[in-house]
Amino acid sequence: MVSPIYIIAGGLGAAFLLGLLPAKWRTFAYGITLATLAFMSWVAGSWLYAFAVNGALPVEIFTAGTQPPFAINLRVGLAEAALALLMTLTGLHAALYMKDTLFKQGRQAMAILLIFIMALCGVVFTRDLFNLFVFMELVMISTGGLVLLSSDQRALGAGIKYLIVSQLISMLMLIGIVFAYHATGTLNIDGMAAAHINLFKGGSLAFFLIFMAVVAELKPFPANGWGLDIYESAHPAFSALFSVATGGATLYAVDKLLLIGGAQWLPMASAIGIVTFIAANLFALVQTNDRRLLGYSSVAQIGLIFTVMGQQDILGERYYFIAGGILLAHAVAKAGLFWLSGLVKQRQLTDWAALRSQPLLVFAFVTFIALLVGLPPFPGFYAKWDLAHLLAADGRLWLLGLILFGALLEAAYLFRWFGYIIKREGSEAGLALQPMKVDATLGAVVVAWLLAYLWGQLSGHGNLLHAIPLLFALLFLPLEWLPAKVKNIMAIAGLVGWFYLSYPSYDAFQLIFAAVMLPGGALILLASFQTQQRRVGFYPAAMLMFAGLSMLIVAKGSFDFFAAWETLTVGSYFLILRGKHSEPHALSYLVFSLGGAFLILAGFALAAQGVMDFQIAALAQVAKPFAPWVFALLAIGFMTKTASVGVHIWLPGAHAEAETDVSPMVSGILLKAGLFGLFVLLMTMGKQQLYGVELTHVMLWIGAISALVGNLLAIFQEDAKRLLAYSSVGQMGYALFGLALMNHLGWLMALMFVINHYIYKSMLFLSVGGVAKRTGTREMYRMGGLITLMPLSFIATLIGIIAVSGVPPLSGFGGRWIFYNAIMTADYRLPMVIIFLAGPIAFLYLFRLIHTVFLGQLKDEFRKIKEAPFWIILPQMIFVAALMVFALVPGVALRKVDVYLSQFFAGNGHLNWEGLTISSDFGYWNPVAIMVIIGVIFSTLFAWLLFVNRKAQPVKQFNIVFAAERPFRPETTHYAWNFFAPYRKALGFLTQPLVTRFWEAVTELLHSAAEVLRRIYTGNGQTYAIHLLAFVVVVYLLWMGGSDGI
Amino acid sequence: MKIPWALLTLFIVINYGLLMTALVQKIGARVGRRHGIPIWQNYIDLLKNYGLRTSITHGVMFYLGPVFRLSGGVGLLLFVPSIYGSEMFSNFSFAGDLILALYFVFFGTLGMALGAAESGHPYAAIGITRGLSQMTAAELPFALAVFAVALQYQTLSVTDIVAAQQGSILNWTLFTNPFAVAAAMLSFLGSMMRPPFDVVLAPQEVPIGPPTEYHSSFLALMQTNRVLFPVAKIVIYMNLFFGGAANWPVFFLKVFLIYMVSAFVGVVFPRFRVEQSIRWFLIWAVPLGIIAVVRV
Amino acid sequence: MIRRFAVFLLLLALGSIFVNLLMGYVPDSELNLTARYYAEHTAQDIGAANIVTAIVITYRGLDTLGEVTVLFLTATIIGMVLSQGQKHRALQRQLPPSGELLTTGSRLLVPLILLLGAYVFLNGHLTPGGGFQGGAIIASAALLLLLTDPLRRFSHRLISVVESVSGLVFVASGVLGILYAGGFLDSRILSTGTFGALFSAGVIPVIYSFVGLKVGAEFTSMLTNLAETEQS
Amino acid sequence: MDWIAMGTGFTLILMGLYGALTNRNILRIIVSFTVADTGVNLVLVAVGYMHGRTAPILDEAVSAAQAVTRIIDPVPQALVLTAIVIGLGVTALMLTYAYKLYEVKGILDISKCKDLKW
Amino acid sequence: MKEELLKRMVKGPDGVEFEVEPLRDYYCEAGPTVQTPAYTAIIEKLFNWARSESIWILGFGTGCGAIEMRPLMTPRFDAYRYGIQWRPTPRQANLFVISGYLSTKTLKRVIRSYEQMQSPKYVVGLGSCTINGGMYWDSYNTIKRLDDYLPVDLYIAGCMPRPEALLAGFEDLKKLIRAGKAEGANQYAENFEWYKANQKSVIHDWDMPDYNW
Repeated sequence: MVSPIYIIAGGLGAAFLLGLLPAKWRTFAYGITLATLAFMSWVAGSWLYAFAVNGALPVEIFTAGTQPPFAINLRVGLAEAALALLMTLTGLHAALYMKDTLFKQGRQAMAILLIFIMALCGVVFTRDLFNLFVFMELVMISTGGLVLLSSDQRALGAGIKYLIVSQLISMLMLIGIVFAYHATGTLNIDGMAAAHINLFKGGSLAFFLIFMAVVAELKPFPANGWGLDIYESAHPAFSALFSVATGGATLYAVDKLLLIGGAQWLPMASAIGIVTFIAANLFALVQTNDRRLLGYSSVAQIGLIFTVMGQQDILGERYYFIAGGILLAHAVAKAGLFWLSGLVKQRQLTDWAALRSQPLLVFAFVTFIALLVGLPPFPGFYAKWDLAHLLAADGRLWLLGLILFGALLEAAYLFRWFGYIIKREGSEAGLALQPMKVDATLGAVVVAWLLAYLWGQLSGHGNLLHAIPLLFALLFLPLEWLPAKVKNIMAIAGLVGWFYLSYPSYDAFQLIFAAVMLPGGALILLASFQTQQRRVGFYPAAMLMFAGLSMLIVAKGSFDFFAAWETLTVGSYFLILRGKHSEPHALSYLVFSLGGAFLILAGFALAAQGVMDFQIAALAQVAKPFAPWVFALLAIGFMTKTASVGVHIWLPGAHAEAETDVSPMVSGILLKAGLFGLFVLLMTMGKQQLYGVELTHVMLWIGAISALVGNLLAIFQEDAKRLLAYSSVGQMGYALFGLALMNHLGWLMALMFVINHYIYKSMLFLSVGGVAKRTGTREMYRMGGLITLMPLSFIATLIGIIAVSGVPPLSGFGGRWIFYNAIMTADYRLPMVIIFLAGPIAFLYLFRLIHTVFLGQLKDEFRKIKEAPFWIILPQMIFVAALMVFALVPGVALRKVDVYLSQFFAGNGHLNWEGLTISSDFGYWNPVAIMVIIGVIFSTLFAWLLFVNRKAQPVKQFNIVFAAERPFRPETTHYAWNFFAPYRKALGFLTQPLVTRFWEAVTELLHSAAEVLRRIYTGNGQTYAIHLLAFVVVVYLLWMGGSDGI
Repeated sequence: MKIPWALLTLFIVINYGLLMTALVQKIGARVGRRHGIPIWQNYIDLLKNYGLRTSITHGVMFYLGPVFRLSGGVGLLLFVPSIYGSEMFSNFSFAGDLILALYFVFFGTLGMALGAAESGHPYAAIGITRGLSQMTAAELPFALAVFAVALQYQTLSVTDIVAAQQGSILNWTLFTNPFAVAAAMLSFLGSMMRPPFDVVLAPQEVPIGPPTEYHSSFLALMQTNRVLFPVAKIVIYMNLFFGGAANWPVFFLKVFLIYMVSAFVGVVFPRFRVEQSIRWFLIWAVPLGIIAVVRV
Repeated sequence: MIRRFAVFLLLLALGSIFVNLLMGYVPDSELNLTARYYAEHTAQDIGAANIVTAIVITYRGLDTLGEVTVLFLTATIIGMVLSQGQKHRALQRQLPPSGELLTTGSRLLVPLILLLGAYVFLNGHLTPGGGFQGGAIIASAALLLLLTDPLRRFSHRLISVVESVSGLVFVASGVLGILYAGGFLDSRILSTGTFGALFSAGVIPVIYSFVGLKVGAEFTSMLTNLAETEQS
Repeated sequence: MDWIAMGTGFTLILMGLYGALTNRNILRIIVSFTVADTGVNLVLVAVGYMHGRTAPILDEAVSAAQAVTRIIDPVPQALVLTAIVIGLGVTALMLTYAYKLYEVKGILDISKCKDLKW
Repeated sequence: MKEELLKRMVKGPDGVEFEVEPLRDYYCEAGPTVQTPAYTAIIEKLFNWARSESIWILGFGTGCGAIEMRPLMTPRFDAYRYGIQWRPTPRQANLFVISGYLSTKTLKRVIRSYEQMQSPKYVVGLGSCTINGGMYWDSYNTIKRLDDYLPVDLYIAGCMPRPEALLAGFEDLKKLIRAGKAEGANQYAENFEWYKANQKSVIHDWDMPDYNW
């Protein structure tokens, strides 16, 4: 082992050595630089290995052969070694990345870079306050030099702003240090910590100044304009260093300072951190320049870590796990993103669409934003989980809420950016690819996944990367080169196989969901056979969603549940984003879903009260003051997925714009995840009261109103898929209503809806999707009369709408029958009014769907249209068969689960399944008999009519009586546009887009606030200095009340 | 063994429907001081329509429309017991469940809508939009009333509900739950396609709406349903609200009287536009239904 | 105006922080722990008469190394920045001749200044002064020369070699400290010698000499670089 | 007596800062910062000062044995040396920047250097 | 020929162009066929009786005589008691009353409506104008002899004939029907060419298929 001091000595020595070299020996100088950085990395790495794996004790380095506090000492432990490795590695990559620039600028630039990295390591290692100052000054000055490596002329301005501010910072720090020294008689950090600086007269104030000075380096809001300018104008590789290495080192310096200050400074750290986190994320919302956005994001992330630091009093042993997780995630991601930005020629976010031509780079981008947002399986996810739990356990709910809010903002702009990449115009010409730069970026991706694995191992919750479904989904990434058909076979085999393997372990309730999600998903995937070529991106996304779903069903602990939840959310987001015009809708889906997920996280955290391996089943034991809140949080979280009214606005666009075979997946299957969550919630927590209000009653209302609003909106849609999407809102409203009834049959009905809705909505989406594929439009009024051309699609739609409408004898009626039996025992009746109103409205949109698409007048351009492709028709026909079977013998699916549900409602109201008859306390129902009777009547009459009209003359579309005239053209004869005009006159006021307007107002408010507030960054360096000064003064006044702190 | 009896019920009801409809039409004519159609006119019309020599077809769904329609009527009749306490005329009420009947009402509506739409005629589509729109509002008070009654008797079996109303006339739901009955009867007006709720069939504006292309035996089938369906529907009302019928004479009387309610209203009121009728139901009938549901 | 007022208010608030510091300041009557240790142990441990020098070079040697690096860094940056852009452009205007007095005076003074500088850094461990002061003095000679003849050129190569070698020596002596003494930057790799003698206090005089050279070279480099901007 | 030096130092800092924050010319800002730096250094030195003692140099006047009672605190003196050098480095760097800025953009007015904002 | 009936090239959603010929693609091209009585005599008699007792008139007033039809619905005349009703759509009507003069412009609509009625179907010419043009015998704009264009089963002469005359005429029509003599639809089918030629000779802008189903 080489002493860590050689990291510093080596760096410094090499820097001096570079000065000796003749200016021409650039390659040699570059070689030395790389070698030195590599050496530094190796030393740091070897120590990290020693600490982490061999459990070595932290090393103390005494300089001058004298014990501290009389001489400067350095300490290297696990955290220091990790940070040093991070910084040196980033430095090494930066050197590789900046090869061109370094060659151009010569050995001097290389020396500066070396000193920069060395100084950062010094900041991390040193245990002496003044020495810290020296190293920080070195960092500042070398930053001033490295900024100039940029080819952007504006960097000069940024640099001088930075220098002005750093002058102020160093003054504050010097004054603070000398007074702190005076107070404690030492400059050693540990010594000061032992001396309890706050007890000395003036000590607090001195510490305050030091603290403020170092915190200012963290770029707290609003004293951070200079930092943003640097991010925007500096060389991307340096921006990466500035964000990752400087940020990390300064954070560590703050951490050391907090050791001196003690616990009383922690709240301030949190306060500054969270304000910065939220403000920076808010401002990032309105950024269009990529690097500035990354700058804001960096500021935000550092703010978040600072917040976490402020919470170290309650984080205990998880502190380093959490803070480290976020820091490393931030570091790798930000470095990667900055490096990526160097590959993109133009600076607008939309210009990143050029990246699309390189799937590997897109994957890199996804990895990085997933890292930043903290999605599974990356470290931020584990950190977020632990943090939330510990905060909630201590009652710091406001902070938790703010953190989650900020994270949501961050997710919003990052994924919006991703949307630009995938959806906007862009060509390969927008890229400036260089092997070295690409390699550096991909290196970051590798590190990201390694970190994900590492954090999974450390988490104590089980490593997500050990989950077979997830691995299976990830397996598709390296297999992207295969043709889609092969991958499709694999995917189907995977789904069915996993179901087969897991089948014995499911209970009756899980089995229903599993059957819908796994074999059900495989069935829909049959439709994917019709796609050609490789279909890059589809299978990883789809399988990620299915992986999430399959993990969700069997999750026992809240962590597994939540991880599965986020996995499926992300997977489905990627799926939805694939649609042609789905960019805004996918984004709103993601934002709502993540918002919901965060509520779920908060709910679990609140419920767990610090217990990390919280079992879902234990929700039942949550104590009184928390229980209703937990219930509310979880319920709202799940309801965002079922698209209940209020949070439904993402659904129509997301489902409608998705690809033909994706719509049924996200509608037929994905929505059930929300229902599953609600089921689990109600099974464990049951009824809860908040301020005397029965929460299940609130859910009843929400369910009923969702049903009404969904159905009402559906009838006014012109877009067939949007119509179906709104219909899903309504149907999920029914299911929610059934659940909230809190009785046996209500739940059974909800389960029946799970199956029914899956079958008929998948079928309808496929059918409509097939039609849309053939006609090239989704506007129903442009179709019409397709029945003869697409008979099979028509049959699927016909059966589908009969089933949806709940008319006997198809399976929809079973749902209605159970529903009526269920409401008989409900103790709260008013919402039924709305549900009853919603019911018949379904007829309106269903009729509209089949009429305007398949019946009515055929248009000229569709005269030669062919039936939908075989692979789209096949699953539809299977669904038709399944629907018939389920209509005839619902017991096959429901019988067992009916018994299963009895355990929740003792002896109350389960069904009797005798032979083919199903009876409840109130009535009975024999699907087979009904089917037979209706079938006999129907076929008799049909045969009779056919016989009577055996000689009927078939006529064509214009052979209609038209008030003694003839129709003009099919377009004018097809009654389809604004189909339910009278209805709009009567009840149209109910369809006012209040919810949409509300969310738009929220978005608008956030954006305008950001737009206005960010104007504080005037670009004037002096103003920035004033900001800093004002920041110090305001914090002083707020925190210390103007006193000297004694 | 039920099948012949069921067919008998069907036969009785169709004949009764043909005659009663004609009678009601005659009564309506008398209100207008006309003599009115002969009482057998419905039979003759039916016969004539079957006897037409030509017919045209717009496609498969064109056939299915009337078939759905009449199946709906026949099925509805057969799923509800006609005569209380009679083994023979209880039809297929082993499935005589209230919910089944409620939803089966829509079977014909939906099928008819499909058939009419297949004709490709815009007027048919316009008529259907009106009909369906109006139906959504008109069915609501009825659904509420049914829910109230089911709650009141704690059963969803029509037979049980009738049984509970036996004994005295005061046991009828009409007296035990007047709000529900009031709501249901208002809804009844809306579902009978008589004024003021008959804009669906506006005879000249959209030449009689949905069936504008129907003729010959197609029309005959629909005519059959037109006499059968109201009776079937009234049977439900009778069973739920007016004590059911223990024998055929009572059956005939009660059905006639209930039918007359809509006839009475129909001859004195002008026509509502669709949105007007929707509002009317929501403002006048639904509150009654809500009161009924809440009071039980 | 508003800006001025805002700045004034802010400084008032900052001033109040300072006033608080000032009010809370009580001068020590005794040396504190650290200072006492230095007072008591420097002489025998390090052998330097000038305690400040002992602290600067040995006890807080890492600071000083950093400090030297700061200078090196600044000089490097200046060199890098100013070397880019227009090089060796012909002088565009005629400079007025520097006076006779200045020319002659500097001829006399420059050797003396250099000598003084060397003295100051060589005796840094004994008397007030040291490498930085000495280096600054040496650089002032360069400044004088530049004033005399603004077009005078110093060898960049020489300067950078001096800089680098000095830096390397500093680092190397630090590393030697690990190998042969108590730790990094321990000055006792040479014997501490006789207290008060020129060659005492271990490697301090050597380091300080190199620091002096380095500082002198760096200052000169900065001056030269800045002076060269006059060309344009 | 002690606080006069310290007070002067603080006053210098405030004066320097006022100059730095109100002058637009970068060169003036740099000069102002130099003033403020001097103030900081003065404060630093003042903190170590102890009334009636002498410089921490051992010679005939102050023997090693008496040092504890005779010398002032040497640490701030060491610190101030570093601080001065660093201040000088930063000043030089700023000057370079100012020069470069003038060369590239032809301005020395900080308020005109606003091409990066928001 | 109207523009919307002309052949045109249309581009499908898959980009392939093809031809659309409205008259061929939108309309059934089959001609009318003679419908012989399909059943045994007695049943045919029964049907004829039913047809005669259930006469549904197409509610299409083609000329000024239409005003004489309205009173038939009133309490004073009350045609309903004779099994006579009005239907708004030709599909359901059996009887077409050509009420008075028939302008050539209306003739086109009349032909279309007549052809859309289901057989057996009857035509009654109301008033002198349908017989010989009446007072408009020399008009440039009316047809003179209805019989040249449609197979008329019965004329009710007069200008205008009173509602009573109409009732009497309907009774006569009933007799014709019962006697099996009201086979205008078959007559039309048999002499289709002749009728068409006559029709086309007066309707110059013939823009519909030859037979309107």
